[in-house]
Amino acid sequence: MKKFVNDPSAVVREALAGVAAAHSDLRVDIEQQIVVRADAPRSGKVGVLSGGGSGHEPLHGGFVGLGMLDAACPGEVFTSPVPDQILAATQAVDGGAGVVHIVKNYTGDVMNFQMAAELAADEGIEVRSVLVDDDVAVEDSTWTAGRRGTGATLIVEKVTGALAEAGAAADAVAAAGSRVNEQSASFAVALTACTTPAAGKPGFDLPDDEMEIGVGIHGEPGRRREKLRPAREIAAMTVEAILGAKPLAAGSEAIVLVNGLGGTPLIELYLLYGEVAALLGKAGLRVARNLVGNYVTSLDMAGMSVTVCRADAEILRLWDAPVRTPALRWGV
Amino acid sequence: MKKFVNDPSAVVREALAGVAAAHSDLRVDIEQQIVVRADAPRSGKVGVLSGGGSGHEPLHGGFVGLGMLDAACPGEVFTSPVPDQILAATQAVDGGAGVVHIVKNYTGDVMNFQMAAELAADEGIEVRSVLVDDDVAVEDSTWTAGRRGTGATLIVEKVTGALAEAGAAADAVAAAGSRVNEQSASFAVALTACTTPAAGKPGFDLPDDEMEIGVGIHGEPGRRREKLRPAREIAAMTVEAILGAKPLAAGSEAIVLVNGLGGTPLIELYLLYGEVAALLGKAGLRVARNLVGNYVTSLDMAGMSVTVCRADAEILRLWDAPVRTPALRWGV
Amino acid sequence: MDVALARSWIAAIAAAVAEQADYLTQLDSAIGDADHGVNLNRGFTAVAAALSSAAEPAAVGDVFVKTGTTLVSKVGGAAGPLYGTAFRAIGKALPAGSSTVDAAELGVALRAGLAAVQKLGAAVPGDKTIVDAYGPAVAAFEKAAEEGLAVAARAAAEAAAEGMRATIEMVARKGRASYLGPRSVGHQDPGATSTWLVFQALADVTR
Amino acid sequence: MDVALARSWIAAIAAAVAEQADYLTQLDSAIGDADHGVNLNRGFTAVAAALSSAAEPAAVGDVFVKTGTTLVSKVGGAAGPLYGTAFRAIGKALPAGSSTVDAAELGVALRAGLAAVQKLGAAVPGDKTIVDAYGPAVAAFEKAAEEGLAVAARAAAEAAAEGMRATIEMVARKGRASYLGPRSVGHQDPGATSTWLVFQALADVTR
Ligand SMILES: Nc1ncnc2c1ncn2[C@@H]1O[C@H](COP(=O)(O)OP(=O)(O)O)[C@@H](O)[C@H]1O
Ligand SMILES: Nc1ncnc2c1ncn2[C@@H]1O[C@H](COP(=O)(O)OP(=O)(O)O)[C@@H](O)[C@H]1O
Ligand SMILES: [Mg+2]
Ligand SMILES: [Mg+2]
Ligand SMILES: [Mg+2]
Ligand SMILES: [Mg+2]
Repeated sequence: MKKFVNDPSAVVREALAGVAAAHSDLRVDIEQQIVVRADAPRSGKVGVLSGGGSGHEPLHGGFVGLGMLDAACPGEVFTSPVPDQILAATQAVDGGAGVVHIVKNYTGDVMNFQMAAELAADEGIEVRSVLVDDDVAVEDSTWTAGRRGTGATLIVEKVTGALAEAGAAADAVAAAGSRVNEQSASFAVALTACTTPAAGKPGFDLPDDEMEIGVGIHGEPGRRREKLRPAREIAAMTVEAILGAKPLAAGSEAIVLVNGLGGTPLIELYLLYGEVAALLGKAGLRVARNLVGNYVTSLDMAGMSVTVCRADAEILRLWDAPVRTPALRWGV
Repeated sequence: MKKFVNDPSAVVREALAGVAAAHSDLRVDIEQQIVVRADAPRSGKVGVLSGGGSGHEPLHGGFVGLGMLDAACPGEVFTSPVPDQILAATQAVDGGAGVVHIVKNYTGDVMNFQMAAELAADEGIEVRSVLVDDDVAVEDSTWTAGRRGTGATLIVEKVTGALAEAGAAADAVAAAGSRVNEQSASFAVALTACTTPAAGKPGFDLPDDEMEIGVGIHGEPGRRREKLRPAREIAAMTVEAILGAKPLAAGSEAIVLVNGLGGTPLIELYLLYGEVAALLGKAGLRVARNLVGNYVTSLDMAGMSVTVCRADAEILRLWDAPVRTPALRWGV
Repeated sequence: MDVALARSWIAAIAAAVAEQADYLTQLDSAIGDADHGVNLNRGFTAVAAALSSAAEPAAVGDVFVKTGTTLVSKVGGAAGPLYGTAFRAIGKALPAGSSTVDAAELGVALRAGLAAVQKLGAAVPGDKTIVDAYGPAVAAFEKAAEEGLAVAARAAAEAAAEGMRATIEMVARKGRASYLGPRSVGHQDPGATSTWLVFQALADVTR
Repeated sequence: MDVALARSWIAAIAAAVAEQADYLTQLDSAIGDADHGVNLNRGFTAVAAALSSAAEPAAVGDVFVKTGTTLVSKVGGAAGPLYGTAFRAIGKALPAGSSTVDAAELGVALRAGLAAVQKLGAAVPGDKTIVDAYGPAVAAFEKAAEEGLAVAARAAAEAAAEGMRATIEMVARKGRASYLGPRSVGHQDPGATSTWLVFQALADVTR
């Protein structure tokens, strides 16, 4: 296995040690595996907390800081955090105004956050949850686990974080997060599988001329496999899937994320962004804001996802609000 | 070949189209292949320009903006830009106070920039050049091409850009850049080779349990090949090579960059940063500032480089100065 | 089953999970995220440590509650809450304070564990989950309970194995494998497989 | 050599470079950055276009100056300035305005091209570069010049081939291959190889 690691089972803790060394404005509890804003808890401010399996960096630890998350609780690689850990993070950011949990829709994440919310309630902390399920590669259904949470998580975290920073109440913060989620759709394509440190080998084999369509961010295979095609056609397929699945009305404004899954170089992501922006323009959407880079990753997977969020004036205002985190920074 | 591209020979231009679509505060000339700050040229301000082969994104185009580069001229993948192109960029940022070229020490880059500087002189534009040659994996010698320019380029660009923004004269800007270069050392290790779109296959084969030590950022093999070792030992070897090659005196402050070569996930880079910071601390250096991420890349190569720059108060002040570019942003 | 036997069961599960960790992870790699074996192994290693460091519990139920609580706080993912809640429910359904329980009582408790899993995860038979091995196992255990613990345990293990194998042909509707839709067919469910290990361990220690 | 022959030579180089582009890139992949064939092919494609679109130049020298100027502005990397400067120097060293040049005059011009390459790149023989094929080629050309262009060109091509093969054993001291130090031994230099193509093309069109 080709990785810069010492002991596969210590990767998350050792990476957190690096985060602690690198970012003096974060408080990192390596044992509990939580990353907290140095000034948390802020009395009267709603705490915004997110978490999930590791391996998606900079999500979530890289988004802790002014104007975004108050804390992140990274689980083991691709494994949701455990209730105790989430509770500890919840307590660390509780300023008396309640805490909002941002939870990606995976069975494990949902159950562990649910248990943590119950434990927090026992401690007198009010928790609101925002469930993110933006990945339209998966069909929505009450009979299944439903859609996965992927790229839109970043937008939900940015918008809720900005609203909480501005002093909004927990209900309003959670409602804004849910609104962003409802108005967002994502779709991903992979060119290679990723390798978890524990497994030590790629999750699946993909011939040199094939791609996986509709993958998630956990190294799982996608919905189907196809022959590799030019970037332009992949972009078209992606945009079509997104616009086909959610009513992102023509004439509206959008925040667009062209996201690398970890192993795809920026030059390809920009090339894709050019294609995606042109296609969305043709469909009548105005791209008001964009982000191109590796933000919601799947370890070393070569691949990309596109997220489109229909954005009204409030969402754009919150998106533009100052943010100072390791991975996202503007206005301060 | 597993890449999101359309036509291998059009990758750079098509990626520039994406850059143009994504960043409204940059002016992109796709035909000439130059990226320029929207407000350039600024009368009386020294223009700071950098360029080199593509494939190292976000270097250099991602560092164009307030407080850093005024323009970048990306060549084809791993191929230095041509004199006409560099001249066009030089003219685009000439505000009458001269232009500083930041040139990484590669035969091709040096010659093409040299020719462009001569053409610029013919047009009455004074050009100063800062040569970056920080890669201590290569031995320094007047009989060879000398050391390569790698990670320190980012620090040179940041510091010169800040100084030019503050209104300094061309000589002072160039001198500061050269000082950063002299006080910087870098060393890189790769776990895989990279694949250029034109070649379509990896530059070299590397068995699953081996690494290349002392690689550059152009997919070339390194100085030697060894069995893969734990991250801790790789970090130690890297820090040793850096401290052994340049007198970065104990007791001084440093800017440290732990940089991914494109295919290495952030979780590994943070893990490495933890190791590197501890080792530098033991050696008596105080890490005053750091950057962890993919900044000076080699397409999809899995690997990392460490750059240490001994930083005095002036360098730190210029490092901290406001910057607003696609890939580096703070203070504004 | 007395306290010692309860502890042996848990120890046997821990040993089986450790031995089969790579296999479980490999199954999870095909239709999930390649961590099921790693997760359970981390959890049961912690359980084994917790049980051996703590004073001998007075009641059989306490062994299982402790097991479940430890799993919840160490495993994460889907398996942590599901197995954790199951063992906590099993422990709590046993007669409070009893230092021995009979097969019928254990059958009731196992049924309570299944109910807890289904309440938490909302999976029904045929969804290609833990439930597809756990459900048949409990039914077989209950049916054979009057023939004694050893017989009931062996029947449960066999039924779990059969349920596990039946997941191969199922289209997943819960858990990560559900994202694959029809592509999940042809792969054995990792969670159903670890459930079989749990019941096989019971058969082994009661033999 | 008249203007038409000069153009044929450049056309033959362009054809050879196009045909051998993958091979050149492959050589550059072993000890460089895998772009030499791509770079030269882009350059000579542009040269061919420039020469065919422009009006027939009046002088032989103009063909080479145009070739060099186009290479400088299209190739980039090390090869662009080096080959570009070489052809510009060759063109400028030929008698101004002459529509035909003899072998001796061409020999002088080729020597001027070599000098320009060495002035720009500072490589000396043995550094594992273009110079190691170009140097022997010019020397052989000069020596055979009085026997006429065809003979001189053939001698130059043979010497270039020998010089090219000799680079295999050299440790690179210039260009990217120098970063590999001793690991550059055992690989033929891409630039020396393309230089051989240049002289072989001359031999082919003058045969
Ligand atoms: N809703 C559910 N009910 C019952 N079992 C489930 C459910 N969702 C998932 N599982 C089981 O969990 C197993 C995966 O566990 P694990 O890999 O540890 O967690 P994760 O899916 O979070 O990575 C699946 O094989 C499946 O048997
Ligand atoms: N200083 C030099 N003098 C002469 N030839 C050189 C010099 N440096 C490099 N070369 C030649 O250039 C070739 C590489 O050209 P190319 O791959 O196009 O450029 P780059 O090295 O910039 O990628 C080498 O094989 C070598 O023959
Ligand atoms: Mg998991
Ligand atoms: Mg090159
Ligand atoms: Mg799993
Ligand atoms: Mg090259």
